[in-house]
Amino acid sequence: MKVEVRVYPKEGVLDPQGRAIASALERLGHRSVEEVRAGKIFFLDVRGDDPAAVEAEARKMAEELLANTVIEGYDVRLRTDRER
Amino acid sequence: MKVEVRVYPKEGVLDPQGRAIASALERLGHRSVEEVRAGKIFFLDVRGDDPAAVEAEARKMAEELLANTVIEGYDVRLRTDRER
Amino acid sequence: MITADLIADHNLSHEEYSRILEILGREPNLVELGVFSAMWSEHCSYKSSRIHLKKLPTTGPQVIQGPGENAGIVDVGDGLAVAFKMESHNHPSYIEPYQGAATGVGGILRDIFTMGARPIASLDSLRFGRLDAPRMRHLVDGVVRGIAGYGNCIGIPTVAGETTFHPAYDRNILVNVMNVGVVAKDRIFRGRAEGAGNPVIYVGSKTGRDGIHGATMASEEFVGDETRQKRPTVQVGDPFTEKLLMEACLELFRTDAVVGIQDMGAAGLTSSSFEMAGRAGTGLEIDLSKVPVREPGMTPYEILLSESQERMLLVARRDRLATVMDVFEKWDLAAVEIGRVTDSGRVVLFFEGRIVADLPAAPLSDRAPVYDRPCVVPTPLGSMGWELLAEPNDYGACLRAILASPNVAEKSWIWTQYDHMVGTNTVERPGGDAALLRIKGTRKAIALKSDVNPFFCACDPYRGAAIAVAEAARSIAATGARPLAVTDCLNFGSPERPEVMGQFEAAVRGLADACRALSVPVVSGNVSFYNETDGRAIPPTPTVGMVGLLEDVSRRVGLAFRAEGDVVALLGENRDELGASEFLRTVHGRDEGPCPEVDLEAERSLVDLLVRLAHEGLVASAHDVSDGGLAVAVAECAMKSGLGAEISLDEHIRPSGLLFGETTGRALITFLPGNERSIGEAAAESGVRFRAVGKVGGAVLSLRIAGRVVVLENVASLREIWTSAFERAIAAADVL
Amino acid sequence: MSGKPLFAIVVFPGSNCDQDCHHVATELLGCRAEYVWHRDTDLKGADVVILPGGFAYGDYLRAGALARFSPVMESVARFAADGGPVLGICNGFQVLLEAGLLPGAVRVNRGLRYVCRDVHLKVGNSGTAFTRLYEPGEVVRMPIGHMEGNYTAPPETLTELEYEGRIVFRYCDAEGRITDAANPNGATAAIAGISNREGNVVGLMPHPDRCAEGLLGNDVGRKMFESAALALAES
Ligand SMILES: Nc1ncnc2c1ncn2[C@@H]1O[C@H](COP(=O)(O)OP(=O)(O)O)[C@@H](O)[C@H]1O
Ligand SMILES: [Mg+2]
Repeated sequence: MKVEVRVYPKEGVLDPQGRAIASALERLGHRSVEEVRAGKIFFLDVRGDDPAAVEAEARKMAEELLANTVIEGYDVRLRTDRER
Repeated sequence: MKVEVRVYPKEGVLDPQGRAIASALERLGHRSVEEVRAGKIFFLDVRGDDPAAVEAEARKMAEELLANTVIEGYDVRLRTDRER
Repeated sequence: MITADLIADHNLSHEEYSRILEILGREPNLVELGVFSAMWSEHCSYKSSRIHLKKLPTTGPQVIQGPGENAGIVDVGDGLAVAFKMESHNHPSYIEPYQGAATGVGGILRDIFTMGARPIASLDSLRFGRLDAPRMRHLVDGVVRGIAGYGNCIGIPTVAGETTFHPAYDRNILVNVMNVGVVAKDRIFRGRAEGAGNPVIYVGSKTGRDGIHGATMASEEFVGDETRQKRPTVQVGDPFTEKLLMEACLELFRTDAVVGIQDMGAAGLTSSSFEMAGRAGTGLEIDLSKVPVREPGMTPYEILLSESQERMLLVARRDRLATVMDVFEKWDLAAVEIGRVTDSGRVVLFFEGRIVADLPAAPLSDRAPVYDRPCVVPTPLGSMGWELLAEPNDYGACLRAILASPNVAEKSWIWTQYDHMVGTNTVERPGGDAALLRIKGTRKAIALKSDVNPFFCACDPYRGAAIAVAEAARSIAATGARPLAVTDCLNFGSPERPEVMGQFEAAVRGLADACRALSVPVVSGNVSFYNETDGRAIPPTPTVGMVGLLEDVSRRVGLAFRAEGDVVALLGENRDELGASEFLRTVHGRDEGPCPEVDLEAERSLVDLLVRLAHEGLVASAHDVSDGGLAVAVAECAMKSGLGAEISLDEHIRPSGLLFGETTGRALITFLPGNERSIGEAAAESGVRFRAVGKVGGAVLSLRIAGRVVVLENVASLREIWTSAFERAIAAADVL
Repeated sequence: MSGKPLFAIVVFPGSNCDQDCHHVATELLGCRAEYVWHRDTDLKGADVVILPGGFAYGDYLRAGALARFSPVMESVARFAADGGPVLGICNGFQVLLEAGLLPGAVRVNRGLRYVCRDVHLKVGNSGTAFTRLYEPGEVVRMPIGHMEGNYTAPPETLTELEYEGRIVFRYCDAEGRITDAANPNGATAAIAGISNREGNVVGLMPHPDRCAEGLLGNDVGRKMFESAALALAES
């Protein structure tokens, strides 16, 4: 199964990368950009056919490794095969 | 409007980070993980109310800055307010 | 069935193809054609450059390993030797600057540690176009990030380099990286597949489809929209895997298990296997189905020609195979026995039980084509009338302008992005003349410098090349070290054009004469042709990388002024030479000749003198005079120290020429007043013109000519200009 | 304790400064030092444990994120819990943070670039196992070399660190002023190094191992290693 784990800076945690990108976009003339938050996304191929179980496992991976929960939040999505 | 730009290594392009994460997950006992590809995700707040226009602009930003199109692919999604 | 199109696709001429038929006595199959194509590419075979490279001096008492191996090696005493080499990654860096530069670092590192040496420093020699040229800021930013990303991660300091901007690099940037390692004289390894029956081991990253035909790509000029066209060959570097490879190999070299080893660089598995067998006069049997692959359905052709990074081919003693596997296992590296050494003199490749190629090893290199391509002797570019220009009325303003020009401005924006301290050997950090690295466990240090002035080479390739050697030697001698040997990276346009070939021939002669005069043999090097786009070639750019030896690191000399009251003196002759100078370009916007003269005997005397003065502890500081001329050299000594100076010159030369001319063979030294006599005597003995020109002191730099003050500048404000100009020029690149 | 103290230098795949730290402990301090491979769990009876700088696991994912799972880290945690002196330098600091042996986290530098240069530091706590030879408030110059040194922590943690005097080093200018201009990476409260409550675990982004001998132009970092050695000699 294909799982997506998205990791992003927690609300209130300053995001230096997002800021730099925002001002860069500004400089490139994209005036309509108000804010940018930069995160990471992991595309996992996980063996298993019980969606609930796979999702639970993915959460565990995010919790213990993929995200640094001191400053980052995360969410997990199973991808249906129709997507990308 | 909230826009998500997801950037990921193109097919066939080596993804050392993804590989390192996969083997780490393996060592942590997540045996069911078959592959990991590591990408970036950008959460943009863009002024404007014409979805088509905003999406087009976001694509432009991805082409110009957010993705290195020589080795990375990207996709753009407008987020409805119900999501996170 | 090999068609004419196939042959053309493989960049093989008809003569070359007939030679293949003659060597094989039959038609090659597609895999074999691919092998010939890669091995006989300009990049691997040096077919256009070989006859000229023969002219370079390559021997000397200090030389342990000359050209022909993965790297050159020189003796530095105490049972130690230094391995070094420079290589280009120009085309890939133009297509994808980060990965191109990063994999360039990775490649040259492998050349060093495969010799058994532990890499201790890298140098990067960078040539860019105008900062406002399309993509140029992106290229500068990406290249610097790429070198940093790879070098910092693997933990090898980048301690020196050069950065030049010239319009002729707008569409062909140059990224030359040099690496230097230290090895025990009796623990040197070579790329030889010896001992029939010994196992052939593949270790490192899996083989992917990336970089297939990179070697042939480095042998083609760009046409039209090169970035799009060349995309498929982009390779991604994995410095972490290379770090593991490096540590594992160095650990293995401490055992007796390794017979021979070579990295898979250009033309990947093909060149490594054929060269290892060729050098040893043996043969190999390799089963390509055993090669670890990254993508499904890879053909033998792709496996053989892939240029995936971070891979090594190793021949081990049969009875020590277990040791080898244990060490690689310890370092989490996948190692596979993919074949064995034979005494057949042939390389036989299997795939899924079938023979897919069966070729004689030696002829692929020995009988590679050699071309004596037509040369048009370059006519040196002279003056276009700058002598008639009016003298500027504000020399201080000229100095400030030159200090702010990207070519002269301090490059700390670059080197602060490089870890230049890891390894704790960096005694002289970037920003000096040459970098100095102490060798732990000895009192010694080695001095490292890369140099070439493309503006000089554009006017006169012969002189430009000779001056590059002279300037590198001078910068090394300024630290007190004695120049030992040279590596080079010869960047030129298409060898198929007689003008370019003529530049090449002249530049190589220039290198040869200068290296002979200064007794610095060339022990390794690299040629990069086809640096041109739509028929417009780069200026001849023979980058010189030099290594020097300082017997006693406590005798080192820096370029910064040391103390108030020290005497400032000039060594060497001043001449009225403003041709090809930063002054003409920056102040008058004119890029014209002639290239300054070079007197190699005088250069040698100067080098010997600088080394002697340092050894006798007579000088407090020394700095070679180069880009920007005397005024810039003095300013650099001042800005680095915060101390001012009062300098008085008196010469029958136009003031601008005296201040900013880039006449060769000169250095600035400072010393305690008490040492003036002994220094004067030493200079006289070595026939170097010596005269005291001023005193160190205060916070102001004042330059007089014939009693009249021509420059009066506050050192702090000069420093502000010099240190901030580059970052300001680049600022717009500061995006991601 | 047999004579000179024994330093254990942990080696992760990707550690780069292990030999630099070994050189300081043995050649410069005349102590004994042993490398401890990340898969081992035996600290070889070490008196001091050093987590050196580098790019453990290539810093992939996050600096220190993958290294914290190495078997050796359990022994290091136990050693620290028993009061043993543990020093994390640069990448070693990042590992200590990821492993939870020190609080907080680092983000990418605010300039989004790797920075290698000298900075000035103000000693905030000269009572830890590694800073006893510095004066409180002393200003020292040390090199940094990192891409992810932008330290931060939840507000309550920051207050706690502040209140308990556990901010060991702060970035400052040559005169000791804590200014934004003197902050090389954007770290919250200009924090360059912190300690645990007991003061036996210290982590910092700067590199004392790169300024421990005059030949390199600066030997102020040597005191950090000497502090630990001294503490043991006394105990
Ligand atoms: N790309 C670079 N990487 C590292 N160091 C550099 C780079 N470019 C310039 N430098 C350093 O800046 C200093 C001046 O460079 P350069 O002007 O070429 O010296 P010189 O004029 O003596 O040849 C040298 O110490 C050199 O090592
Ligand atoms: Mg130069």
